[in-house]
Amino acid sequence: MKYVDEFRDGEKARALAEQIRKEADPARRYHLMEFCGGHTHAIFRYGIPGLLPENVRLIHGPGCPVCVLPIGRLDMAIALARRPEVILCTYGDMLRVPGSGRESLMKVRAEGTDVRMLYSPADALKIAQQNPDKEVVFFAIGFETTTPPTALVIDQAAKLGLKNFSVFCNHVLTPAAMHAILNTPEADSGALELDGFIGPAHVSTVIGSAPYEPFPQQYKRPVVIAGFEPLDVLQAILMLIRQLNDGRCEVENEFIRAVSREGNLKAQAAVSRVLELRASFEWRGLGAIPESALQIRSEYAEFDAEKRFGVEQLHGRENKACECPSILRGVKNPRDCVLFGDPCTPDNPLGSCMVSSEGACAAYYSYGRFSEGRIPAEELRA
Amino acid sequence: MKYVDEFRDGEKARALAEQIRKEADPARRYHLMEFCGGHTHAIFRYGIPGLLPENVRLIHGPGCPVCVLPIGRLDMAIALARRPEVILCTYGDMLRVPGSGRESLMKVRAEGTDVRMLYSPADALKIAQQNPDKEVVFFAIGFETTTPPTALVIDQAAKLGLKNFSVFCNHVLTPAAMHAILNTPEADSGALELDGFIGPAHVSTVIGSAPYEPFPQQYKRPVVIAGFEPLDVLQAILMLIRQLNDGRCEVENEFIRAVSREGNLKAQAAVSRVLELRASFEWRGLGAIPESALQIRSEYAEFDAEKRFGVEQLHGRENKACECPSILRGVKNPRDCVLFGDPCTPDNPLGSCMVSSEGACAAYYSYGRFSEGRIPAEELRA
Amino acid sequence: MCLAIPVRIEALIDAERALADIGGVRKEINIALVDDLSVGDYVILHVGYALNKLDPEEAARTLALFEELGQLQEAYDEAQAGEGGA
Amino acid sequence: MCLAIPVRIEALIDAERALADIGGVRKEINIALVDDLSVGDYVILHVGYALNKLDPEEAARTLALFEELGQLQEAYDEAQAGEGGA
Amino acid sequence: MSRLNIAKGRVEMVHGSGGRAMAELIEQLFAQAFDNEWLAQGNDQAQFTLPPGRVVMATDSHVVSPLFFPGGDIGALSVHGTINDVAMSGAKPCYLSAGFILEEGFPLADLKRIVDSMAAASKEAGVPIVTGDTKVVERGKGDGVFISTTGIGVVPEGLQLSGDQAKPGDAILLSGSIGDHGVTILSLRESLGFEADIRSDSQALHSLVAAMVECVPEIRCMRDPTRGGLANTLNEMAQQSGVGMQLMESRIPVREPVRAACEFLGLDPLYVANEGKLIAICPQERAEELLAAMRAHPQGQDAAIIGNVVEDSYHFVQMETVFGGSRMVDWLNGEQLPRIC
Amino acid sequence: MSRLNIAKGRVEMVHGSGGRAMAELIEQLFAQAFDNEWLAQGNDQAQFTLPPGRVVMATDSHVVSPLFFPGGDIGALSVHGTINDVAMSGAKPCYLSAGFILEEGFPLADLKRIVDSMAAASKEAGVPIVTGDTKVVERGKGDGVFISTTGIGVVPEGLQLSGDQAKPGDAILLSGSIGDHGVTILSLRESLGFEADIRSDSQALHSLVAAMVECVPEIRCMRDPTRGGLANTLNEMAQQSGVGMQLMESRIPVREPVRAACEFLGLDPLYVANEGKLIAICPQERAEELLAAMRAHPQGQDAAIIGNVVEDSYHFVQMETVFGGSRMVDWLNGEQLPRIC
Ligand code: SF4
Ligand code: SF4
Ligand SMILES: [Mg+2]
Ligand SMILES: [Mg+2]
Ligand SMILES: [Mg+2]
Ligand SMILES: [Mg+2]
Ligand SMILES: [Mg+2]
Ligand SMILES: [Mg+2]
Ligand SMILES: [Mg+2]
Ligand SMILES: [Mg+2]
Ligand SMILES: [Mg+2]
Ligand SMILES: [Mg+2]
Repeated sequence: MKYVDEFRDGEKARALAEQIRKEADPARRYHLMEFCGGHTHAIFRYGIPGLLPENVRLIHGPGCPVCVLPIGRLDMAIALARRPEVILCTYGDMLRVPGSGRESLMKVRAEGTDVRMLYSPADALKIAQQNPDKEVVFFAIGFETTTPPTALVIDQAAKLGLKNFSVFCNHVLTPAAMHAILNTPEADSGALELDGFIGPAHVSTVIGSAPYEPFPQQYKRPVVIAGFEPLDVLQAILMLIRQLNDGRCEVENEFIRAVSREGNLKAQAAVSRVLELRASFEWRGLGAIPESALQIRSEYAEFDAEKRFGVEQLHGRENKACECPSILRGVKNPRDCVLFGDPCTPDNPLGSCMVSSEGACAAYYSYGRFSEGRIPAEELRA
Repeated sequence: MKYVDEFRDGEKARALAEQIRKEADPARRYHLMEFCGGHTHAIFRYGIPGLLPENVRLIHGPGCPVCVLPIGRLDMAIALARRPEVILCTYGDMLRVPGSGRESLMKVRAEGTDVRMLYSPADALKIAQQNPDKEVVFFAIGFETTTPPTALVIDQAAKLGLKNFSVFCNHVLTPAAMHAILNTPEADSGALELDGFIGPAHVSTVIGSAPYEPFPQQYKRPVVIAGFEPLDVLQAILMLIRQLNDGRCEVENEFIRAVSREGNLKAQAAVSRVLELRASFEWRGLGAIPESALQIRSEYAEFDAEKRFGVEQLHGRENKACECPSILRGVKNPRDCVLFGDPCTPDNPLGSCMVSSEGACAAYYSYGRFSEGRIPAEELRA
Repeated sequence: MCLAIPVRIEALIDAERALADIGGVRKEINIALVDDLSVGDYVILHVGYALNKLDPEEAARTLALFEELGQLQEAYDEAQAGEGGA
Repeated sequence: MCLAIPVRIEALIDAERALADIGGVRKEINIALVDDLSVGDYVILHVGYALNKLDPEEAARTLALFEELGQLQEAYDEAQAGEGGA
Repeated sequence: MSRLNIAKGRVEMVHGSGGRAMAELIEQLFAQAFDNEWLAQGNDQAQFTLPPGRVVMATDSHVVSPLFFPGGDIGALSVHGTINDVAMSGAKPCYLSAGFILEEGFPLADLKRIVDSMAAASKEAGVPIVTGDTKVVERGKGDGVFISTTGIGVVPEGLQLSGDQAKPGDAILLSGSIGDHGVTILSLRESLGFEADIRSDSQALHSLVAAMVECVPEIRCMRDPTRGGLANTLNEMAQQSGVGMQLMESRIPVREPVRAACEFLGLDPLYVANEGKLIAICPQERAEELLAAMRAHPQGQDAAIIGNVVEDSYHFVQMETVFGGSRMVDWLNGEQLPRIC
Repeated sequence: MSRLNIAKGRVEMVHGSGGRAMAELIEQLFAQAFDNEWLAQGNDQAQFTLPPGRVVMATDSHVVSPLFFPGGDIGALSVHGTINDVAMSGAKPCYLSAGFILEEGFPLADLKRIVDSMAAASKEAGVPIVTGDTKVVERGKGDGVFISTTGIGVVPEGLQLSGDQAKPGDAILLSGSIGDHGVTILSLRESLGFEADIRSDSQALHSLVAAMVECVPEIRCMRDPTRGGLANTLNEMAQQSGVGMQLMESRIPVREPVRAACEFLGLDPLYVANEGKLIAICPQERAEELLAAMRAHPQGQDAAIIGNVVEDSYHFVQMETVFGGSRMVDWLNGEQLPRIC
């Protein structure tokens, strides 16, 4: 697989890891946050923490759209699914997320509501066409990567004159969340140990690198945009260490093969034609953040499920012991949660970070559980 | 079971059979037609032919509504069932009747159309109420026994204001068919050997005995109305033999426990409120008979499936070798048909008489196949 | 198609419905087609509807007829047996 | 959620659709968000939509960077080995 | 492992995934109920030794609707049905396997009720369920629960029962009243809306069989008249053995409410399914002895000799009616009752 | 008997009635295809003798969707899947039973294709289908065809394989590439709309097993990594044996299109189902010999030693990634692919 396999080369990884070990100053610690769940997943799947020196610590950011969606929004989706006329379509990641009272879309599906998994939002249009006597609602979530396809689909529904299709829009914005992380009480008090960001890969192909430029300026945190392949991540770590060692504070781009400064203008235009900023949106762990999400423009109001069904705003009950909020703010680690592993597991998730394989808790559980007890990789060789 | 078991007493049956043997004049033959399929079924199920002397022959009449329905009407029902909006409901007897090209409602159901079996026409109303987005069509067939419930159901649908219910009406009239049998070319030519009728049981509870009075007068054929229990049948045979021996020719009533001269006036009124005579109706084997069937009155036109769906009149293709027409006219016996038993069987019926267990062919096949080779009952005792 | 059986009225529910029994099998039936029903009456039940009342006296008459024949038969059998035994 | 992979454009179907391939897996994709595509181009595919073109030259530059590190490493290893062996 | 919420939970697709959720379902529901050393091994197969003798294998898939009925449920039925098929060869049933096909959304509480009932039936019969499998299908692609069971048994020395062994002159015995199971199922069909004091006769017959073969090892063949009822099963045996049969209607026990329900539905009890009755054919001279052995067993108290095997090149089953007439008793034509076992 | 119209006919409720139509279906479709002396007896059970030794019994219900796929169909799969479960004990599979649950309306032509494929698979494997059962459920209460198969086999003298026998130090072997079956099924899901030159690996593995146990009778355990894939199956075995496992990702063969499809769907090939592969655990000192024996067999050409059993009180499966890092390989969480076997 071109552009994949080259970026997973074990030899080069060892060279990069060695270089990191060489360049990392043993006298200091490097706290680097990978914002994206995609990075979190790659880091664990390829065993990157084991390749890093003790003083280079990765912090898992809020860049998993499943993890940051507040329970109330999921409860609203469940309420939509329960309407007898509604077929609710969404990405597979959402199906097992626990809402209030440990309900999930998968569970209400088992009760008999019509909930369908999508691989592409275009399929929701097909389902709407095939079920003219049903209301097809696309439960849309995601960062800027996933937003342009949603916008196209709404636009196409308008062109097709579909009368039974709408979107429950939960698209959120990466830079707004990064700002919020740097404005929490913990950040202000200095409890947030965060020296730099590994910036989003696919989000950045759409929005470009420019939107990250305020972070070095405003918060003195360097950003290195990185691809999702493991060599990309290692390279970005090295680049961040170098900036920190050099006292530089810039936006750098490791993912130059796909990210430009301005991003994909055509995709941005498609989004702004259909969607507009929401005044404020609630994030799990980060609270309400102004202008951090998108809503459907009034020109497309008939495709807005919230308006179409007069969906009541819900504010779900979070599990009080769940540390997702602190984990998403970067101030706690999954193992700090008393529920981690027992009873909270991927098959019985009590918080959203345990659901998506991009969630920090799920990644810790599935790929690195009890890492202190883990047998070192060296012993593997027979 | 009161009023059932007493009329199946083996001892009394043997006494009656003996009496018949005593009274039947060995010098003559008695050709007695049981008009009703219900009688045909009882005769075979209880082994009555084996109890009768050689010269008392039973002829199986056209009194099975399944058997006399022309293929075209079944094809129309199949066409209705195939409409995607239609749920077609009917009595179980109709499901396996072969239409043109050996299709049946059971087969089109296997293809995915919604065909349901009813035990009571009232259930069709329930189905209509439970499926407001579907058109529920009740495929109604039957003689005067079955007609009053249909009439009540249409009336109730009107009272409930049901907008998705209609009836495909195929109700036919017994006396008209009896007239027709006595007016066939075979009857005129004398090829029809028929000395008297065992008259309908349950039909007569509704219409009474008066409608049979023309038969003795017009055609010189006695009629004895009989219940469907085996002792009723034997008793009626004895009563017919006595009339014939005495040279009498009357309507007699063996089923006095349920049949009066005028019948059930309330049921008759219910029927005439909703239904009216059809100018003409096609019967299998008997051809078109004027005023031999009922249709829905124009006041209830919205419940008439033929009008509601503009059903095209179909005239199905009969299997040319099938002798059902002649059997239904009483001039042939199932064993005269070259298809009987191979390939025509109840599981693979080629004609309607092989479908209903009240059909002459099915009764011969299932209860008395190859009766000449049958081992006499006497040998049964070990 | 004309399958119908005699059932006993166990209870009247309303003008249109009654509870009926045959041999220990109970079922709600429609009685709209038959007037003046009382508990204990027998009706002929067809596709869920009572078609007509059964007249117990006429039933008894019919059965008596069979009985008579049975007695005739017995007498005849005895006569035959007597002859044979002679 | 941001799962996306580089795929090669095998054929352009119309202004909105193309046939793409990755490692022998072929799929029709939506290309409405990306201008000026040609057969042989690589795009990043996400939920059925091409998000952006991959720049082969920039990719080569990135890989060269790794290569360099690799060579550095080799030299380092050799040096270490030389030292150790001494 | 997390605890299944059996009281309120439902079967989800994940329970058939092969992963942890499936392991939990198997451990907390199936293994706990069936509880035996073979299942405890946790392998994909069970291993055991069998006593010497011919081995017998039988299988049935159970799709009854409704799943629960007076006298039983699909769980007990799936144990009885397959034990009986094994036992009809004269074998002692030894082990069972069970495959479950669950529909997404099926309440775990109902599943537990079914599994517990299977476990009880298996324990009562002394035939453990030693291996199994669980699949989950999407809602609308199944019907609650289907259970396929397979049984293994061993035929004691000297027995050679088979449906092709009936000989003219043999006696035909029936272990009790017919039609109870089928009519019970029908009585629950909402569309029929009738009520009756009827229970399914579902039961495992191997101890009756053991008593019978011990008394009369010359029994030619046995079969349980399930789908298609007494009539169809006798036709099968007549066909297999190339013989005819003659029955006496008056000797065939039918309970009053079964007879009434059949009247009322236009059914012939001869064709209605049973789940705890057997037909045995044996040499005429041993018939009374066999009858006595059957009557001495609680499951054969109402046993009767219902007819004889006769020579008949047509392989017809015939019957002298209670009425004194004679009729054929044909194969079941069309369907009598759907989904009864 | 009338002829079934196989070309144009469909399954009707009557085919499950127990009556003549069912007998016709069984005779003209099943008995004809499976054609063996046991089925020909026409009894509700099969009788046979088994060679001496421990008896093994395994069962699987098959609910794959779609029913036909490159490299196989539900019929062949149902034979292979159960033969493999029997064979994983080291046993020689001897006999199979099959229970069919058919949905009303299913085309008889498709049913015949499936049954013929089962018959071919059974003949090729030399394991006859000796008894069976057929049920029909109403349209919308099933999904075309479900097939439950049960297999019986006998373990040769001296073998004692079980999932609880793995010991620290043992080697873990895999018979070939992983993920082919699961990805093939996925490639047919209309909603995914991808195409790839992939075939299911569905095959019966008993001859490979025979070669393996002959060469290394000390094999501790074997298992076929079906639902849940390699990862889940290894976790099961680790749990059963109370050990840990360490794998080398680079040694695990995954074909290119399988890897690509997994990338593309966000799946991990370690969790994708296989239907013709096996995992074997054997003492380290016999591992190379066993590997050679596997590679000498056509079904084991790509066999590899993929890791070792280690002591680990957590019973974790871990892996050195191709990348040189280390990760856990957990039980399958949630569902990977529904309805694959
Ligand atoms: S382990 Fe579970 S409960 Fe704890 S923080 Fe993570 S998701 Fe929340
Ligand atoms: S046997 Fe069949 S084809 Fe012949 S008359 Fe009867 S129904 Fe018609
Ligand atoms: Mg809904
Ligand atoms: Mg229709
Ligand atoms: Mg069986
Ligand atoms: Mg059985
Ligand atoms: Mg049986
Ligand atoms: Mg299994
Ligand atoms: Mg198995
Ligand atoms: Mg298997
Ligand atoms: Mg297995
Ligand atoms: Mg069976």
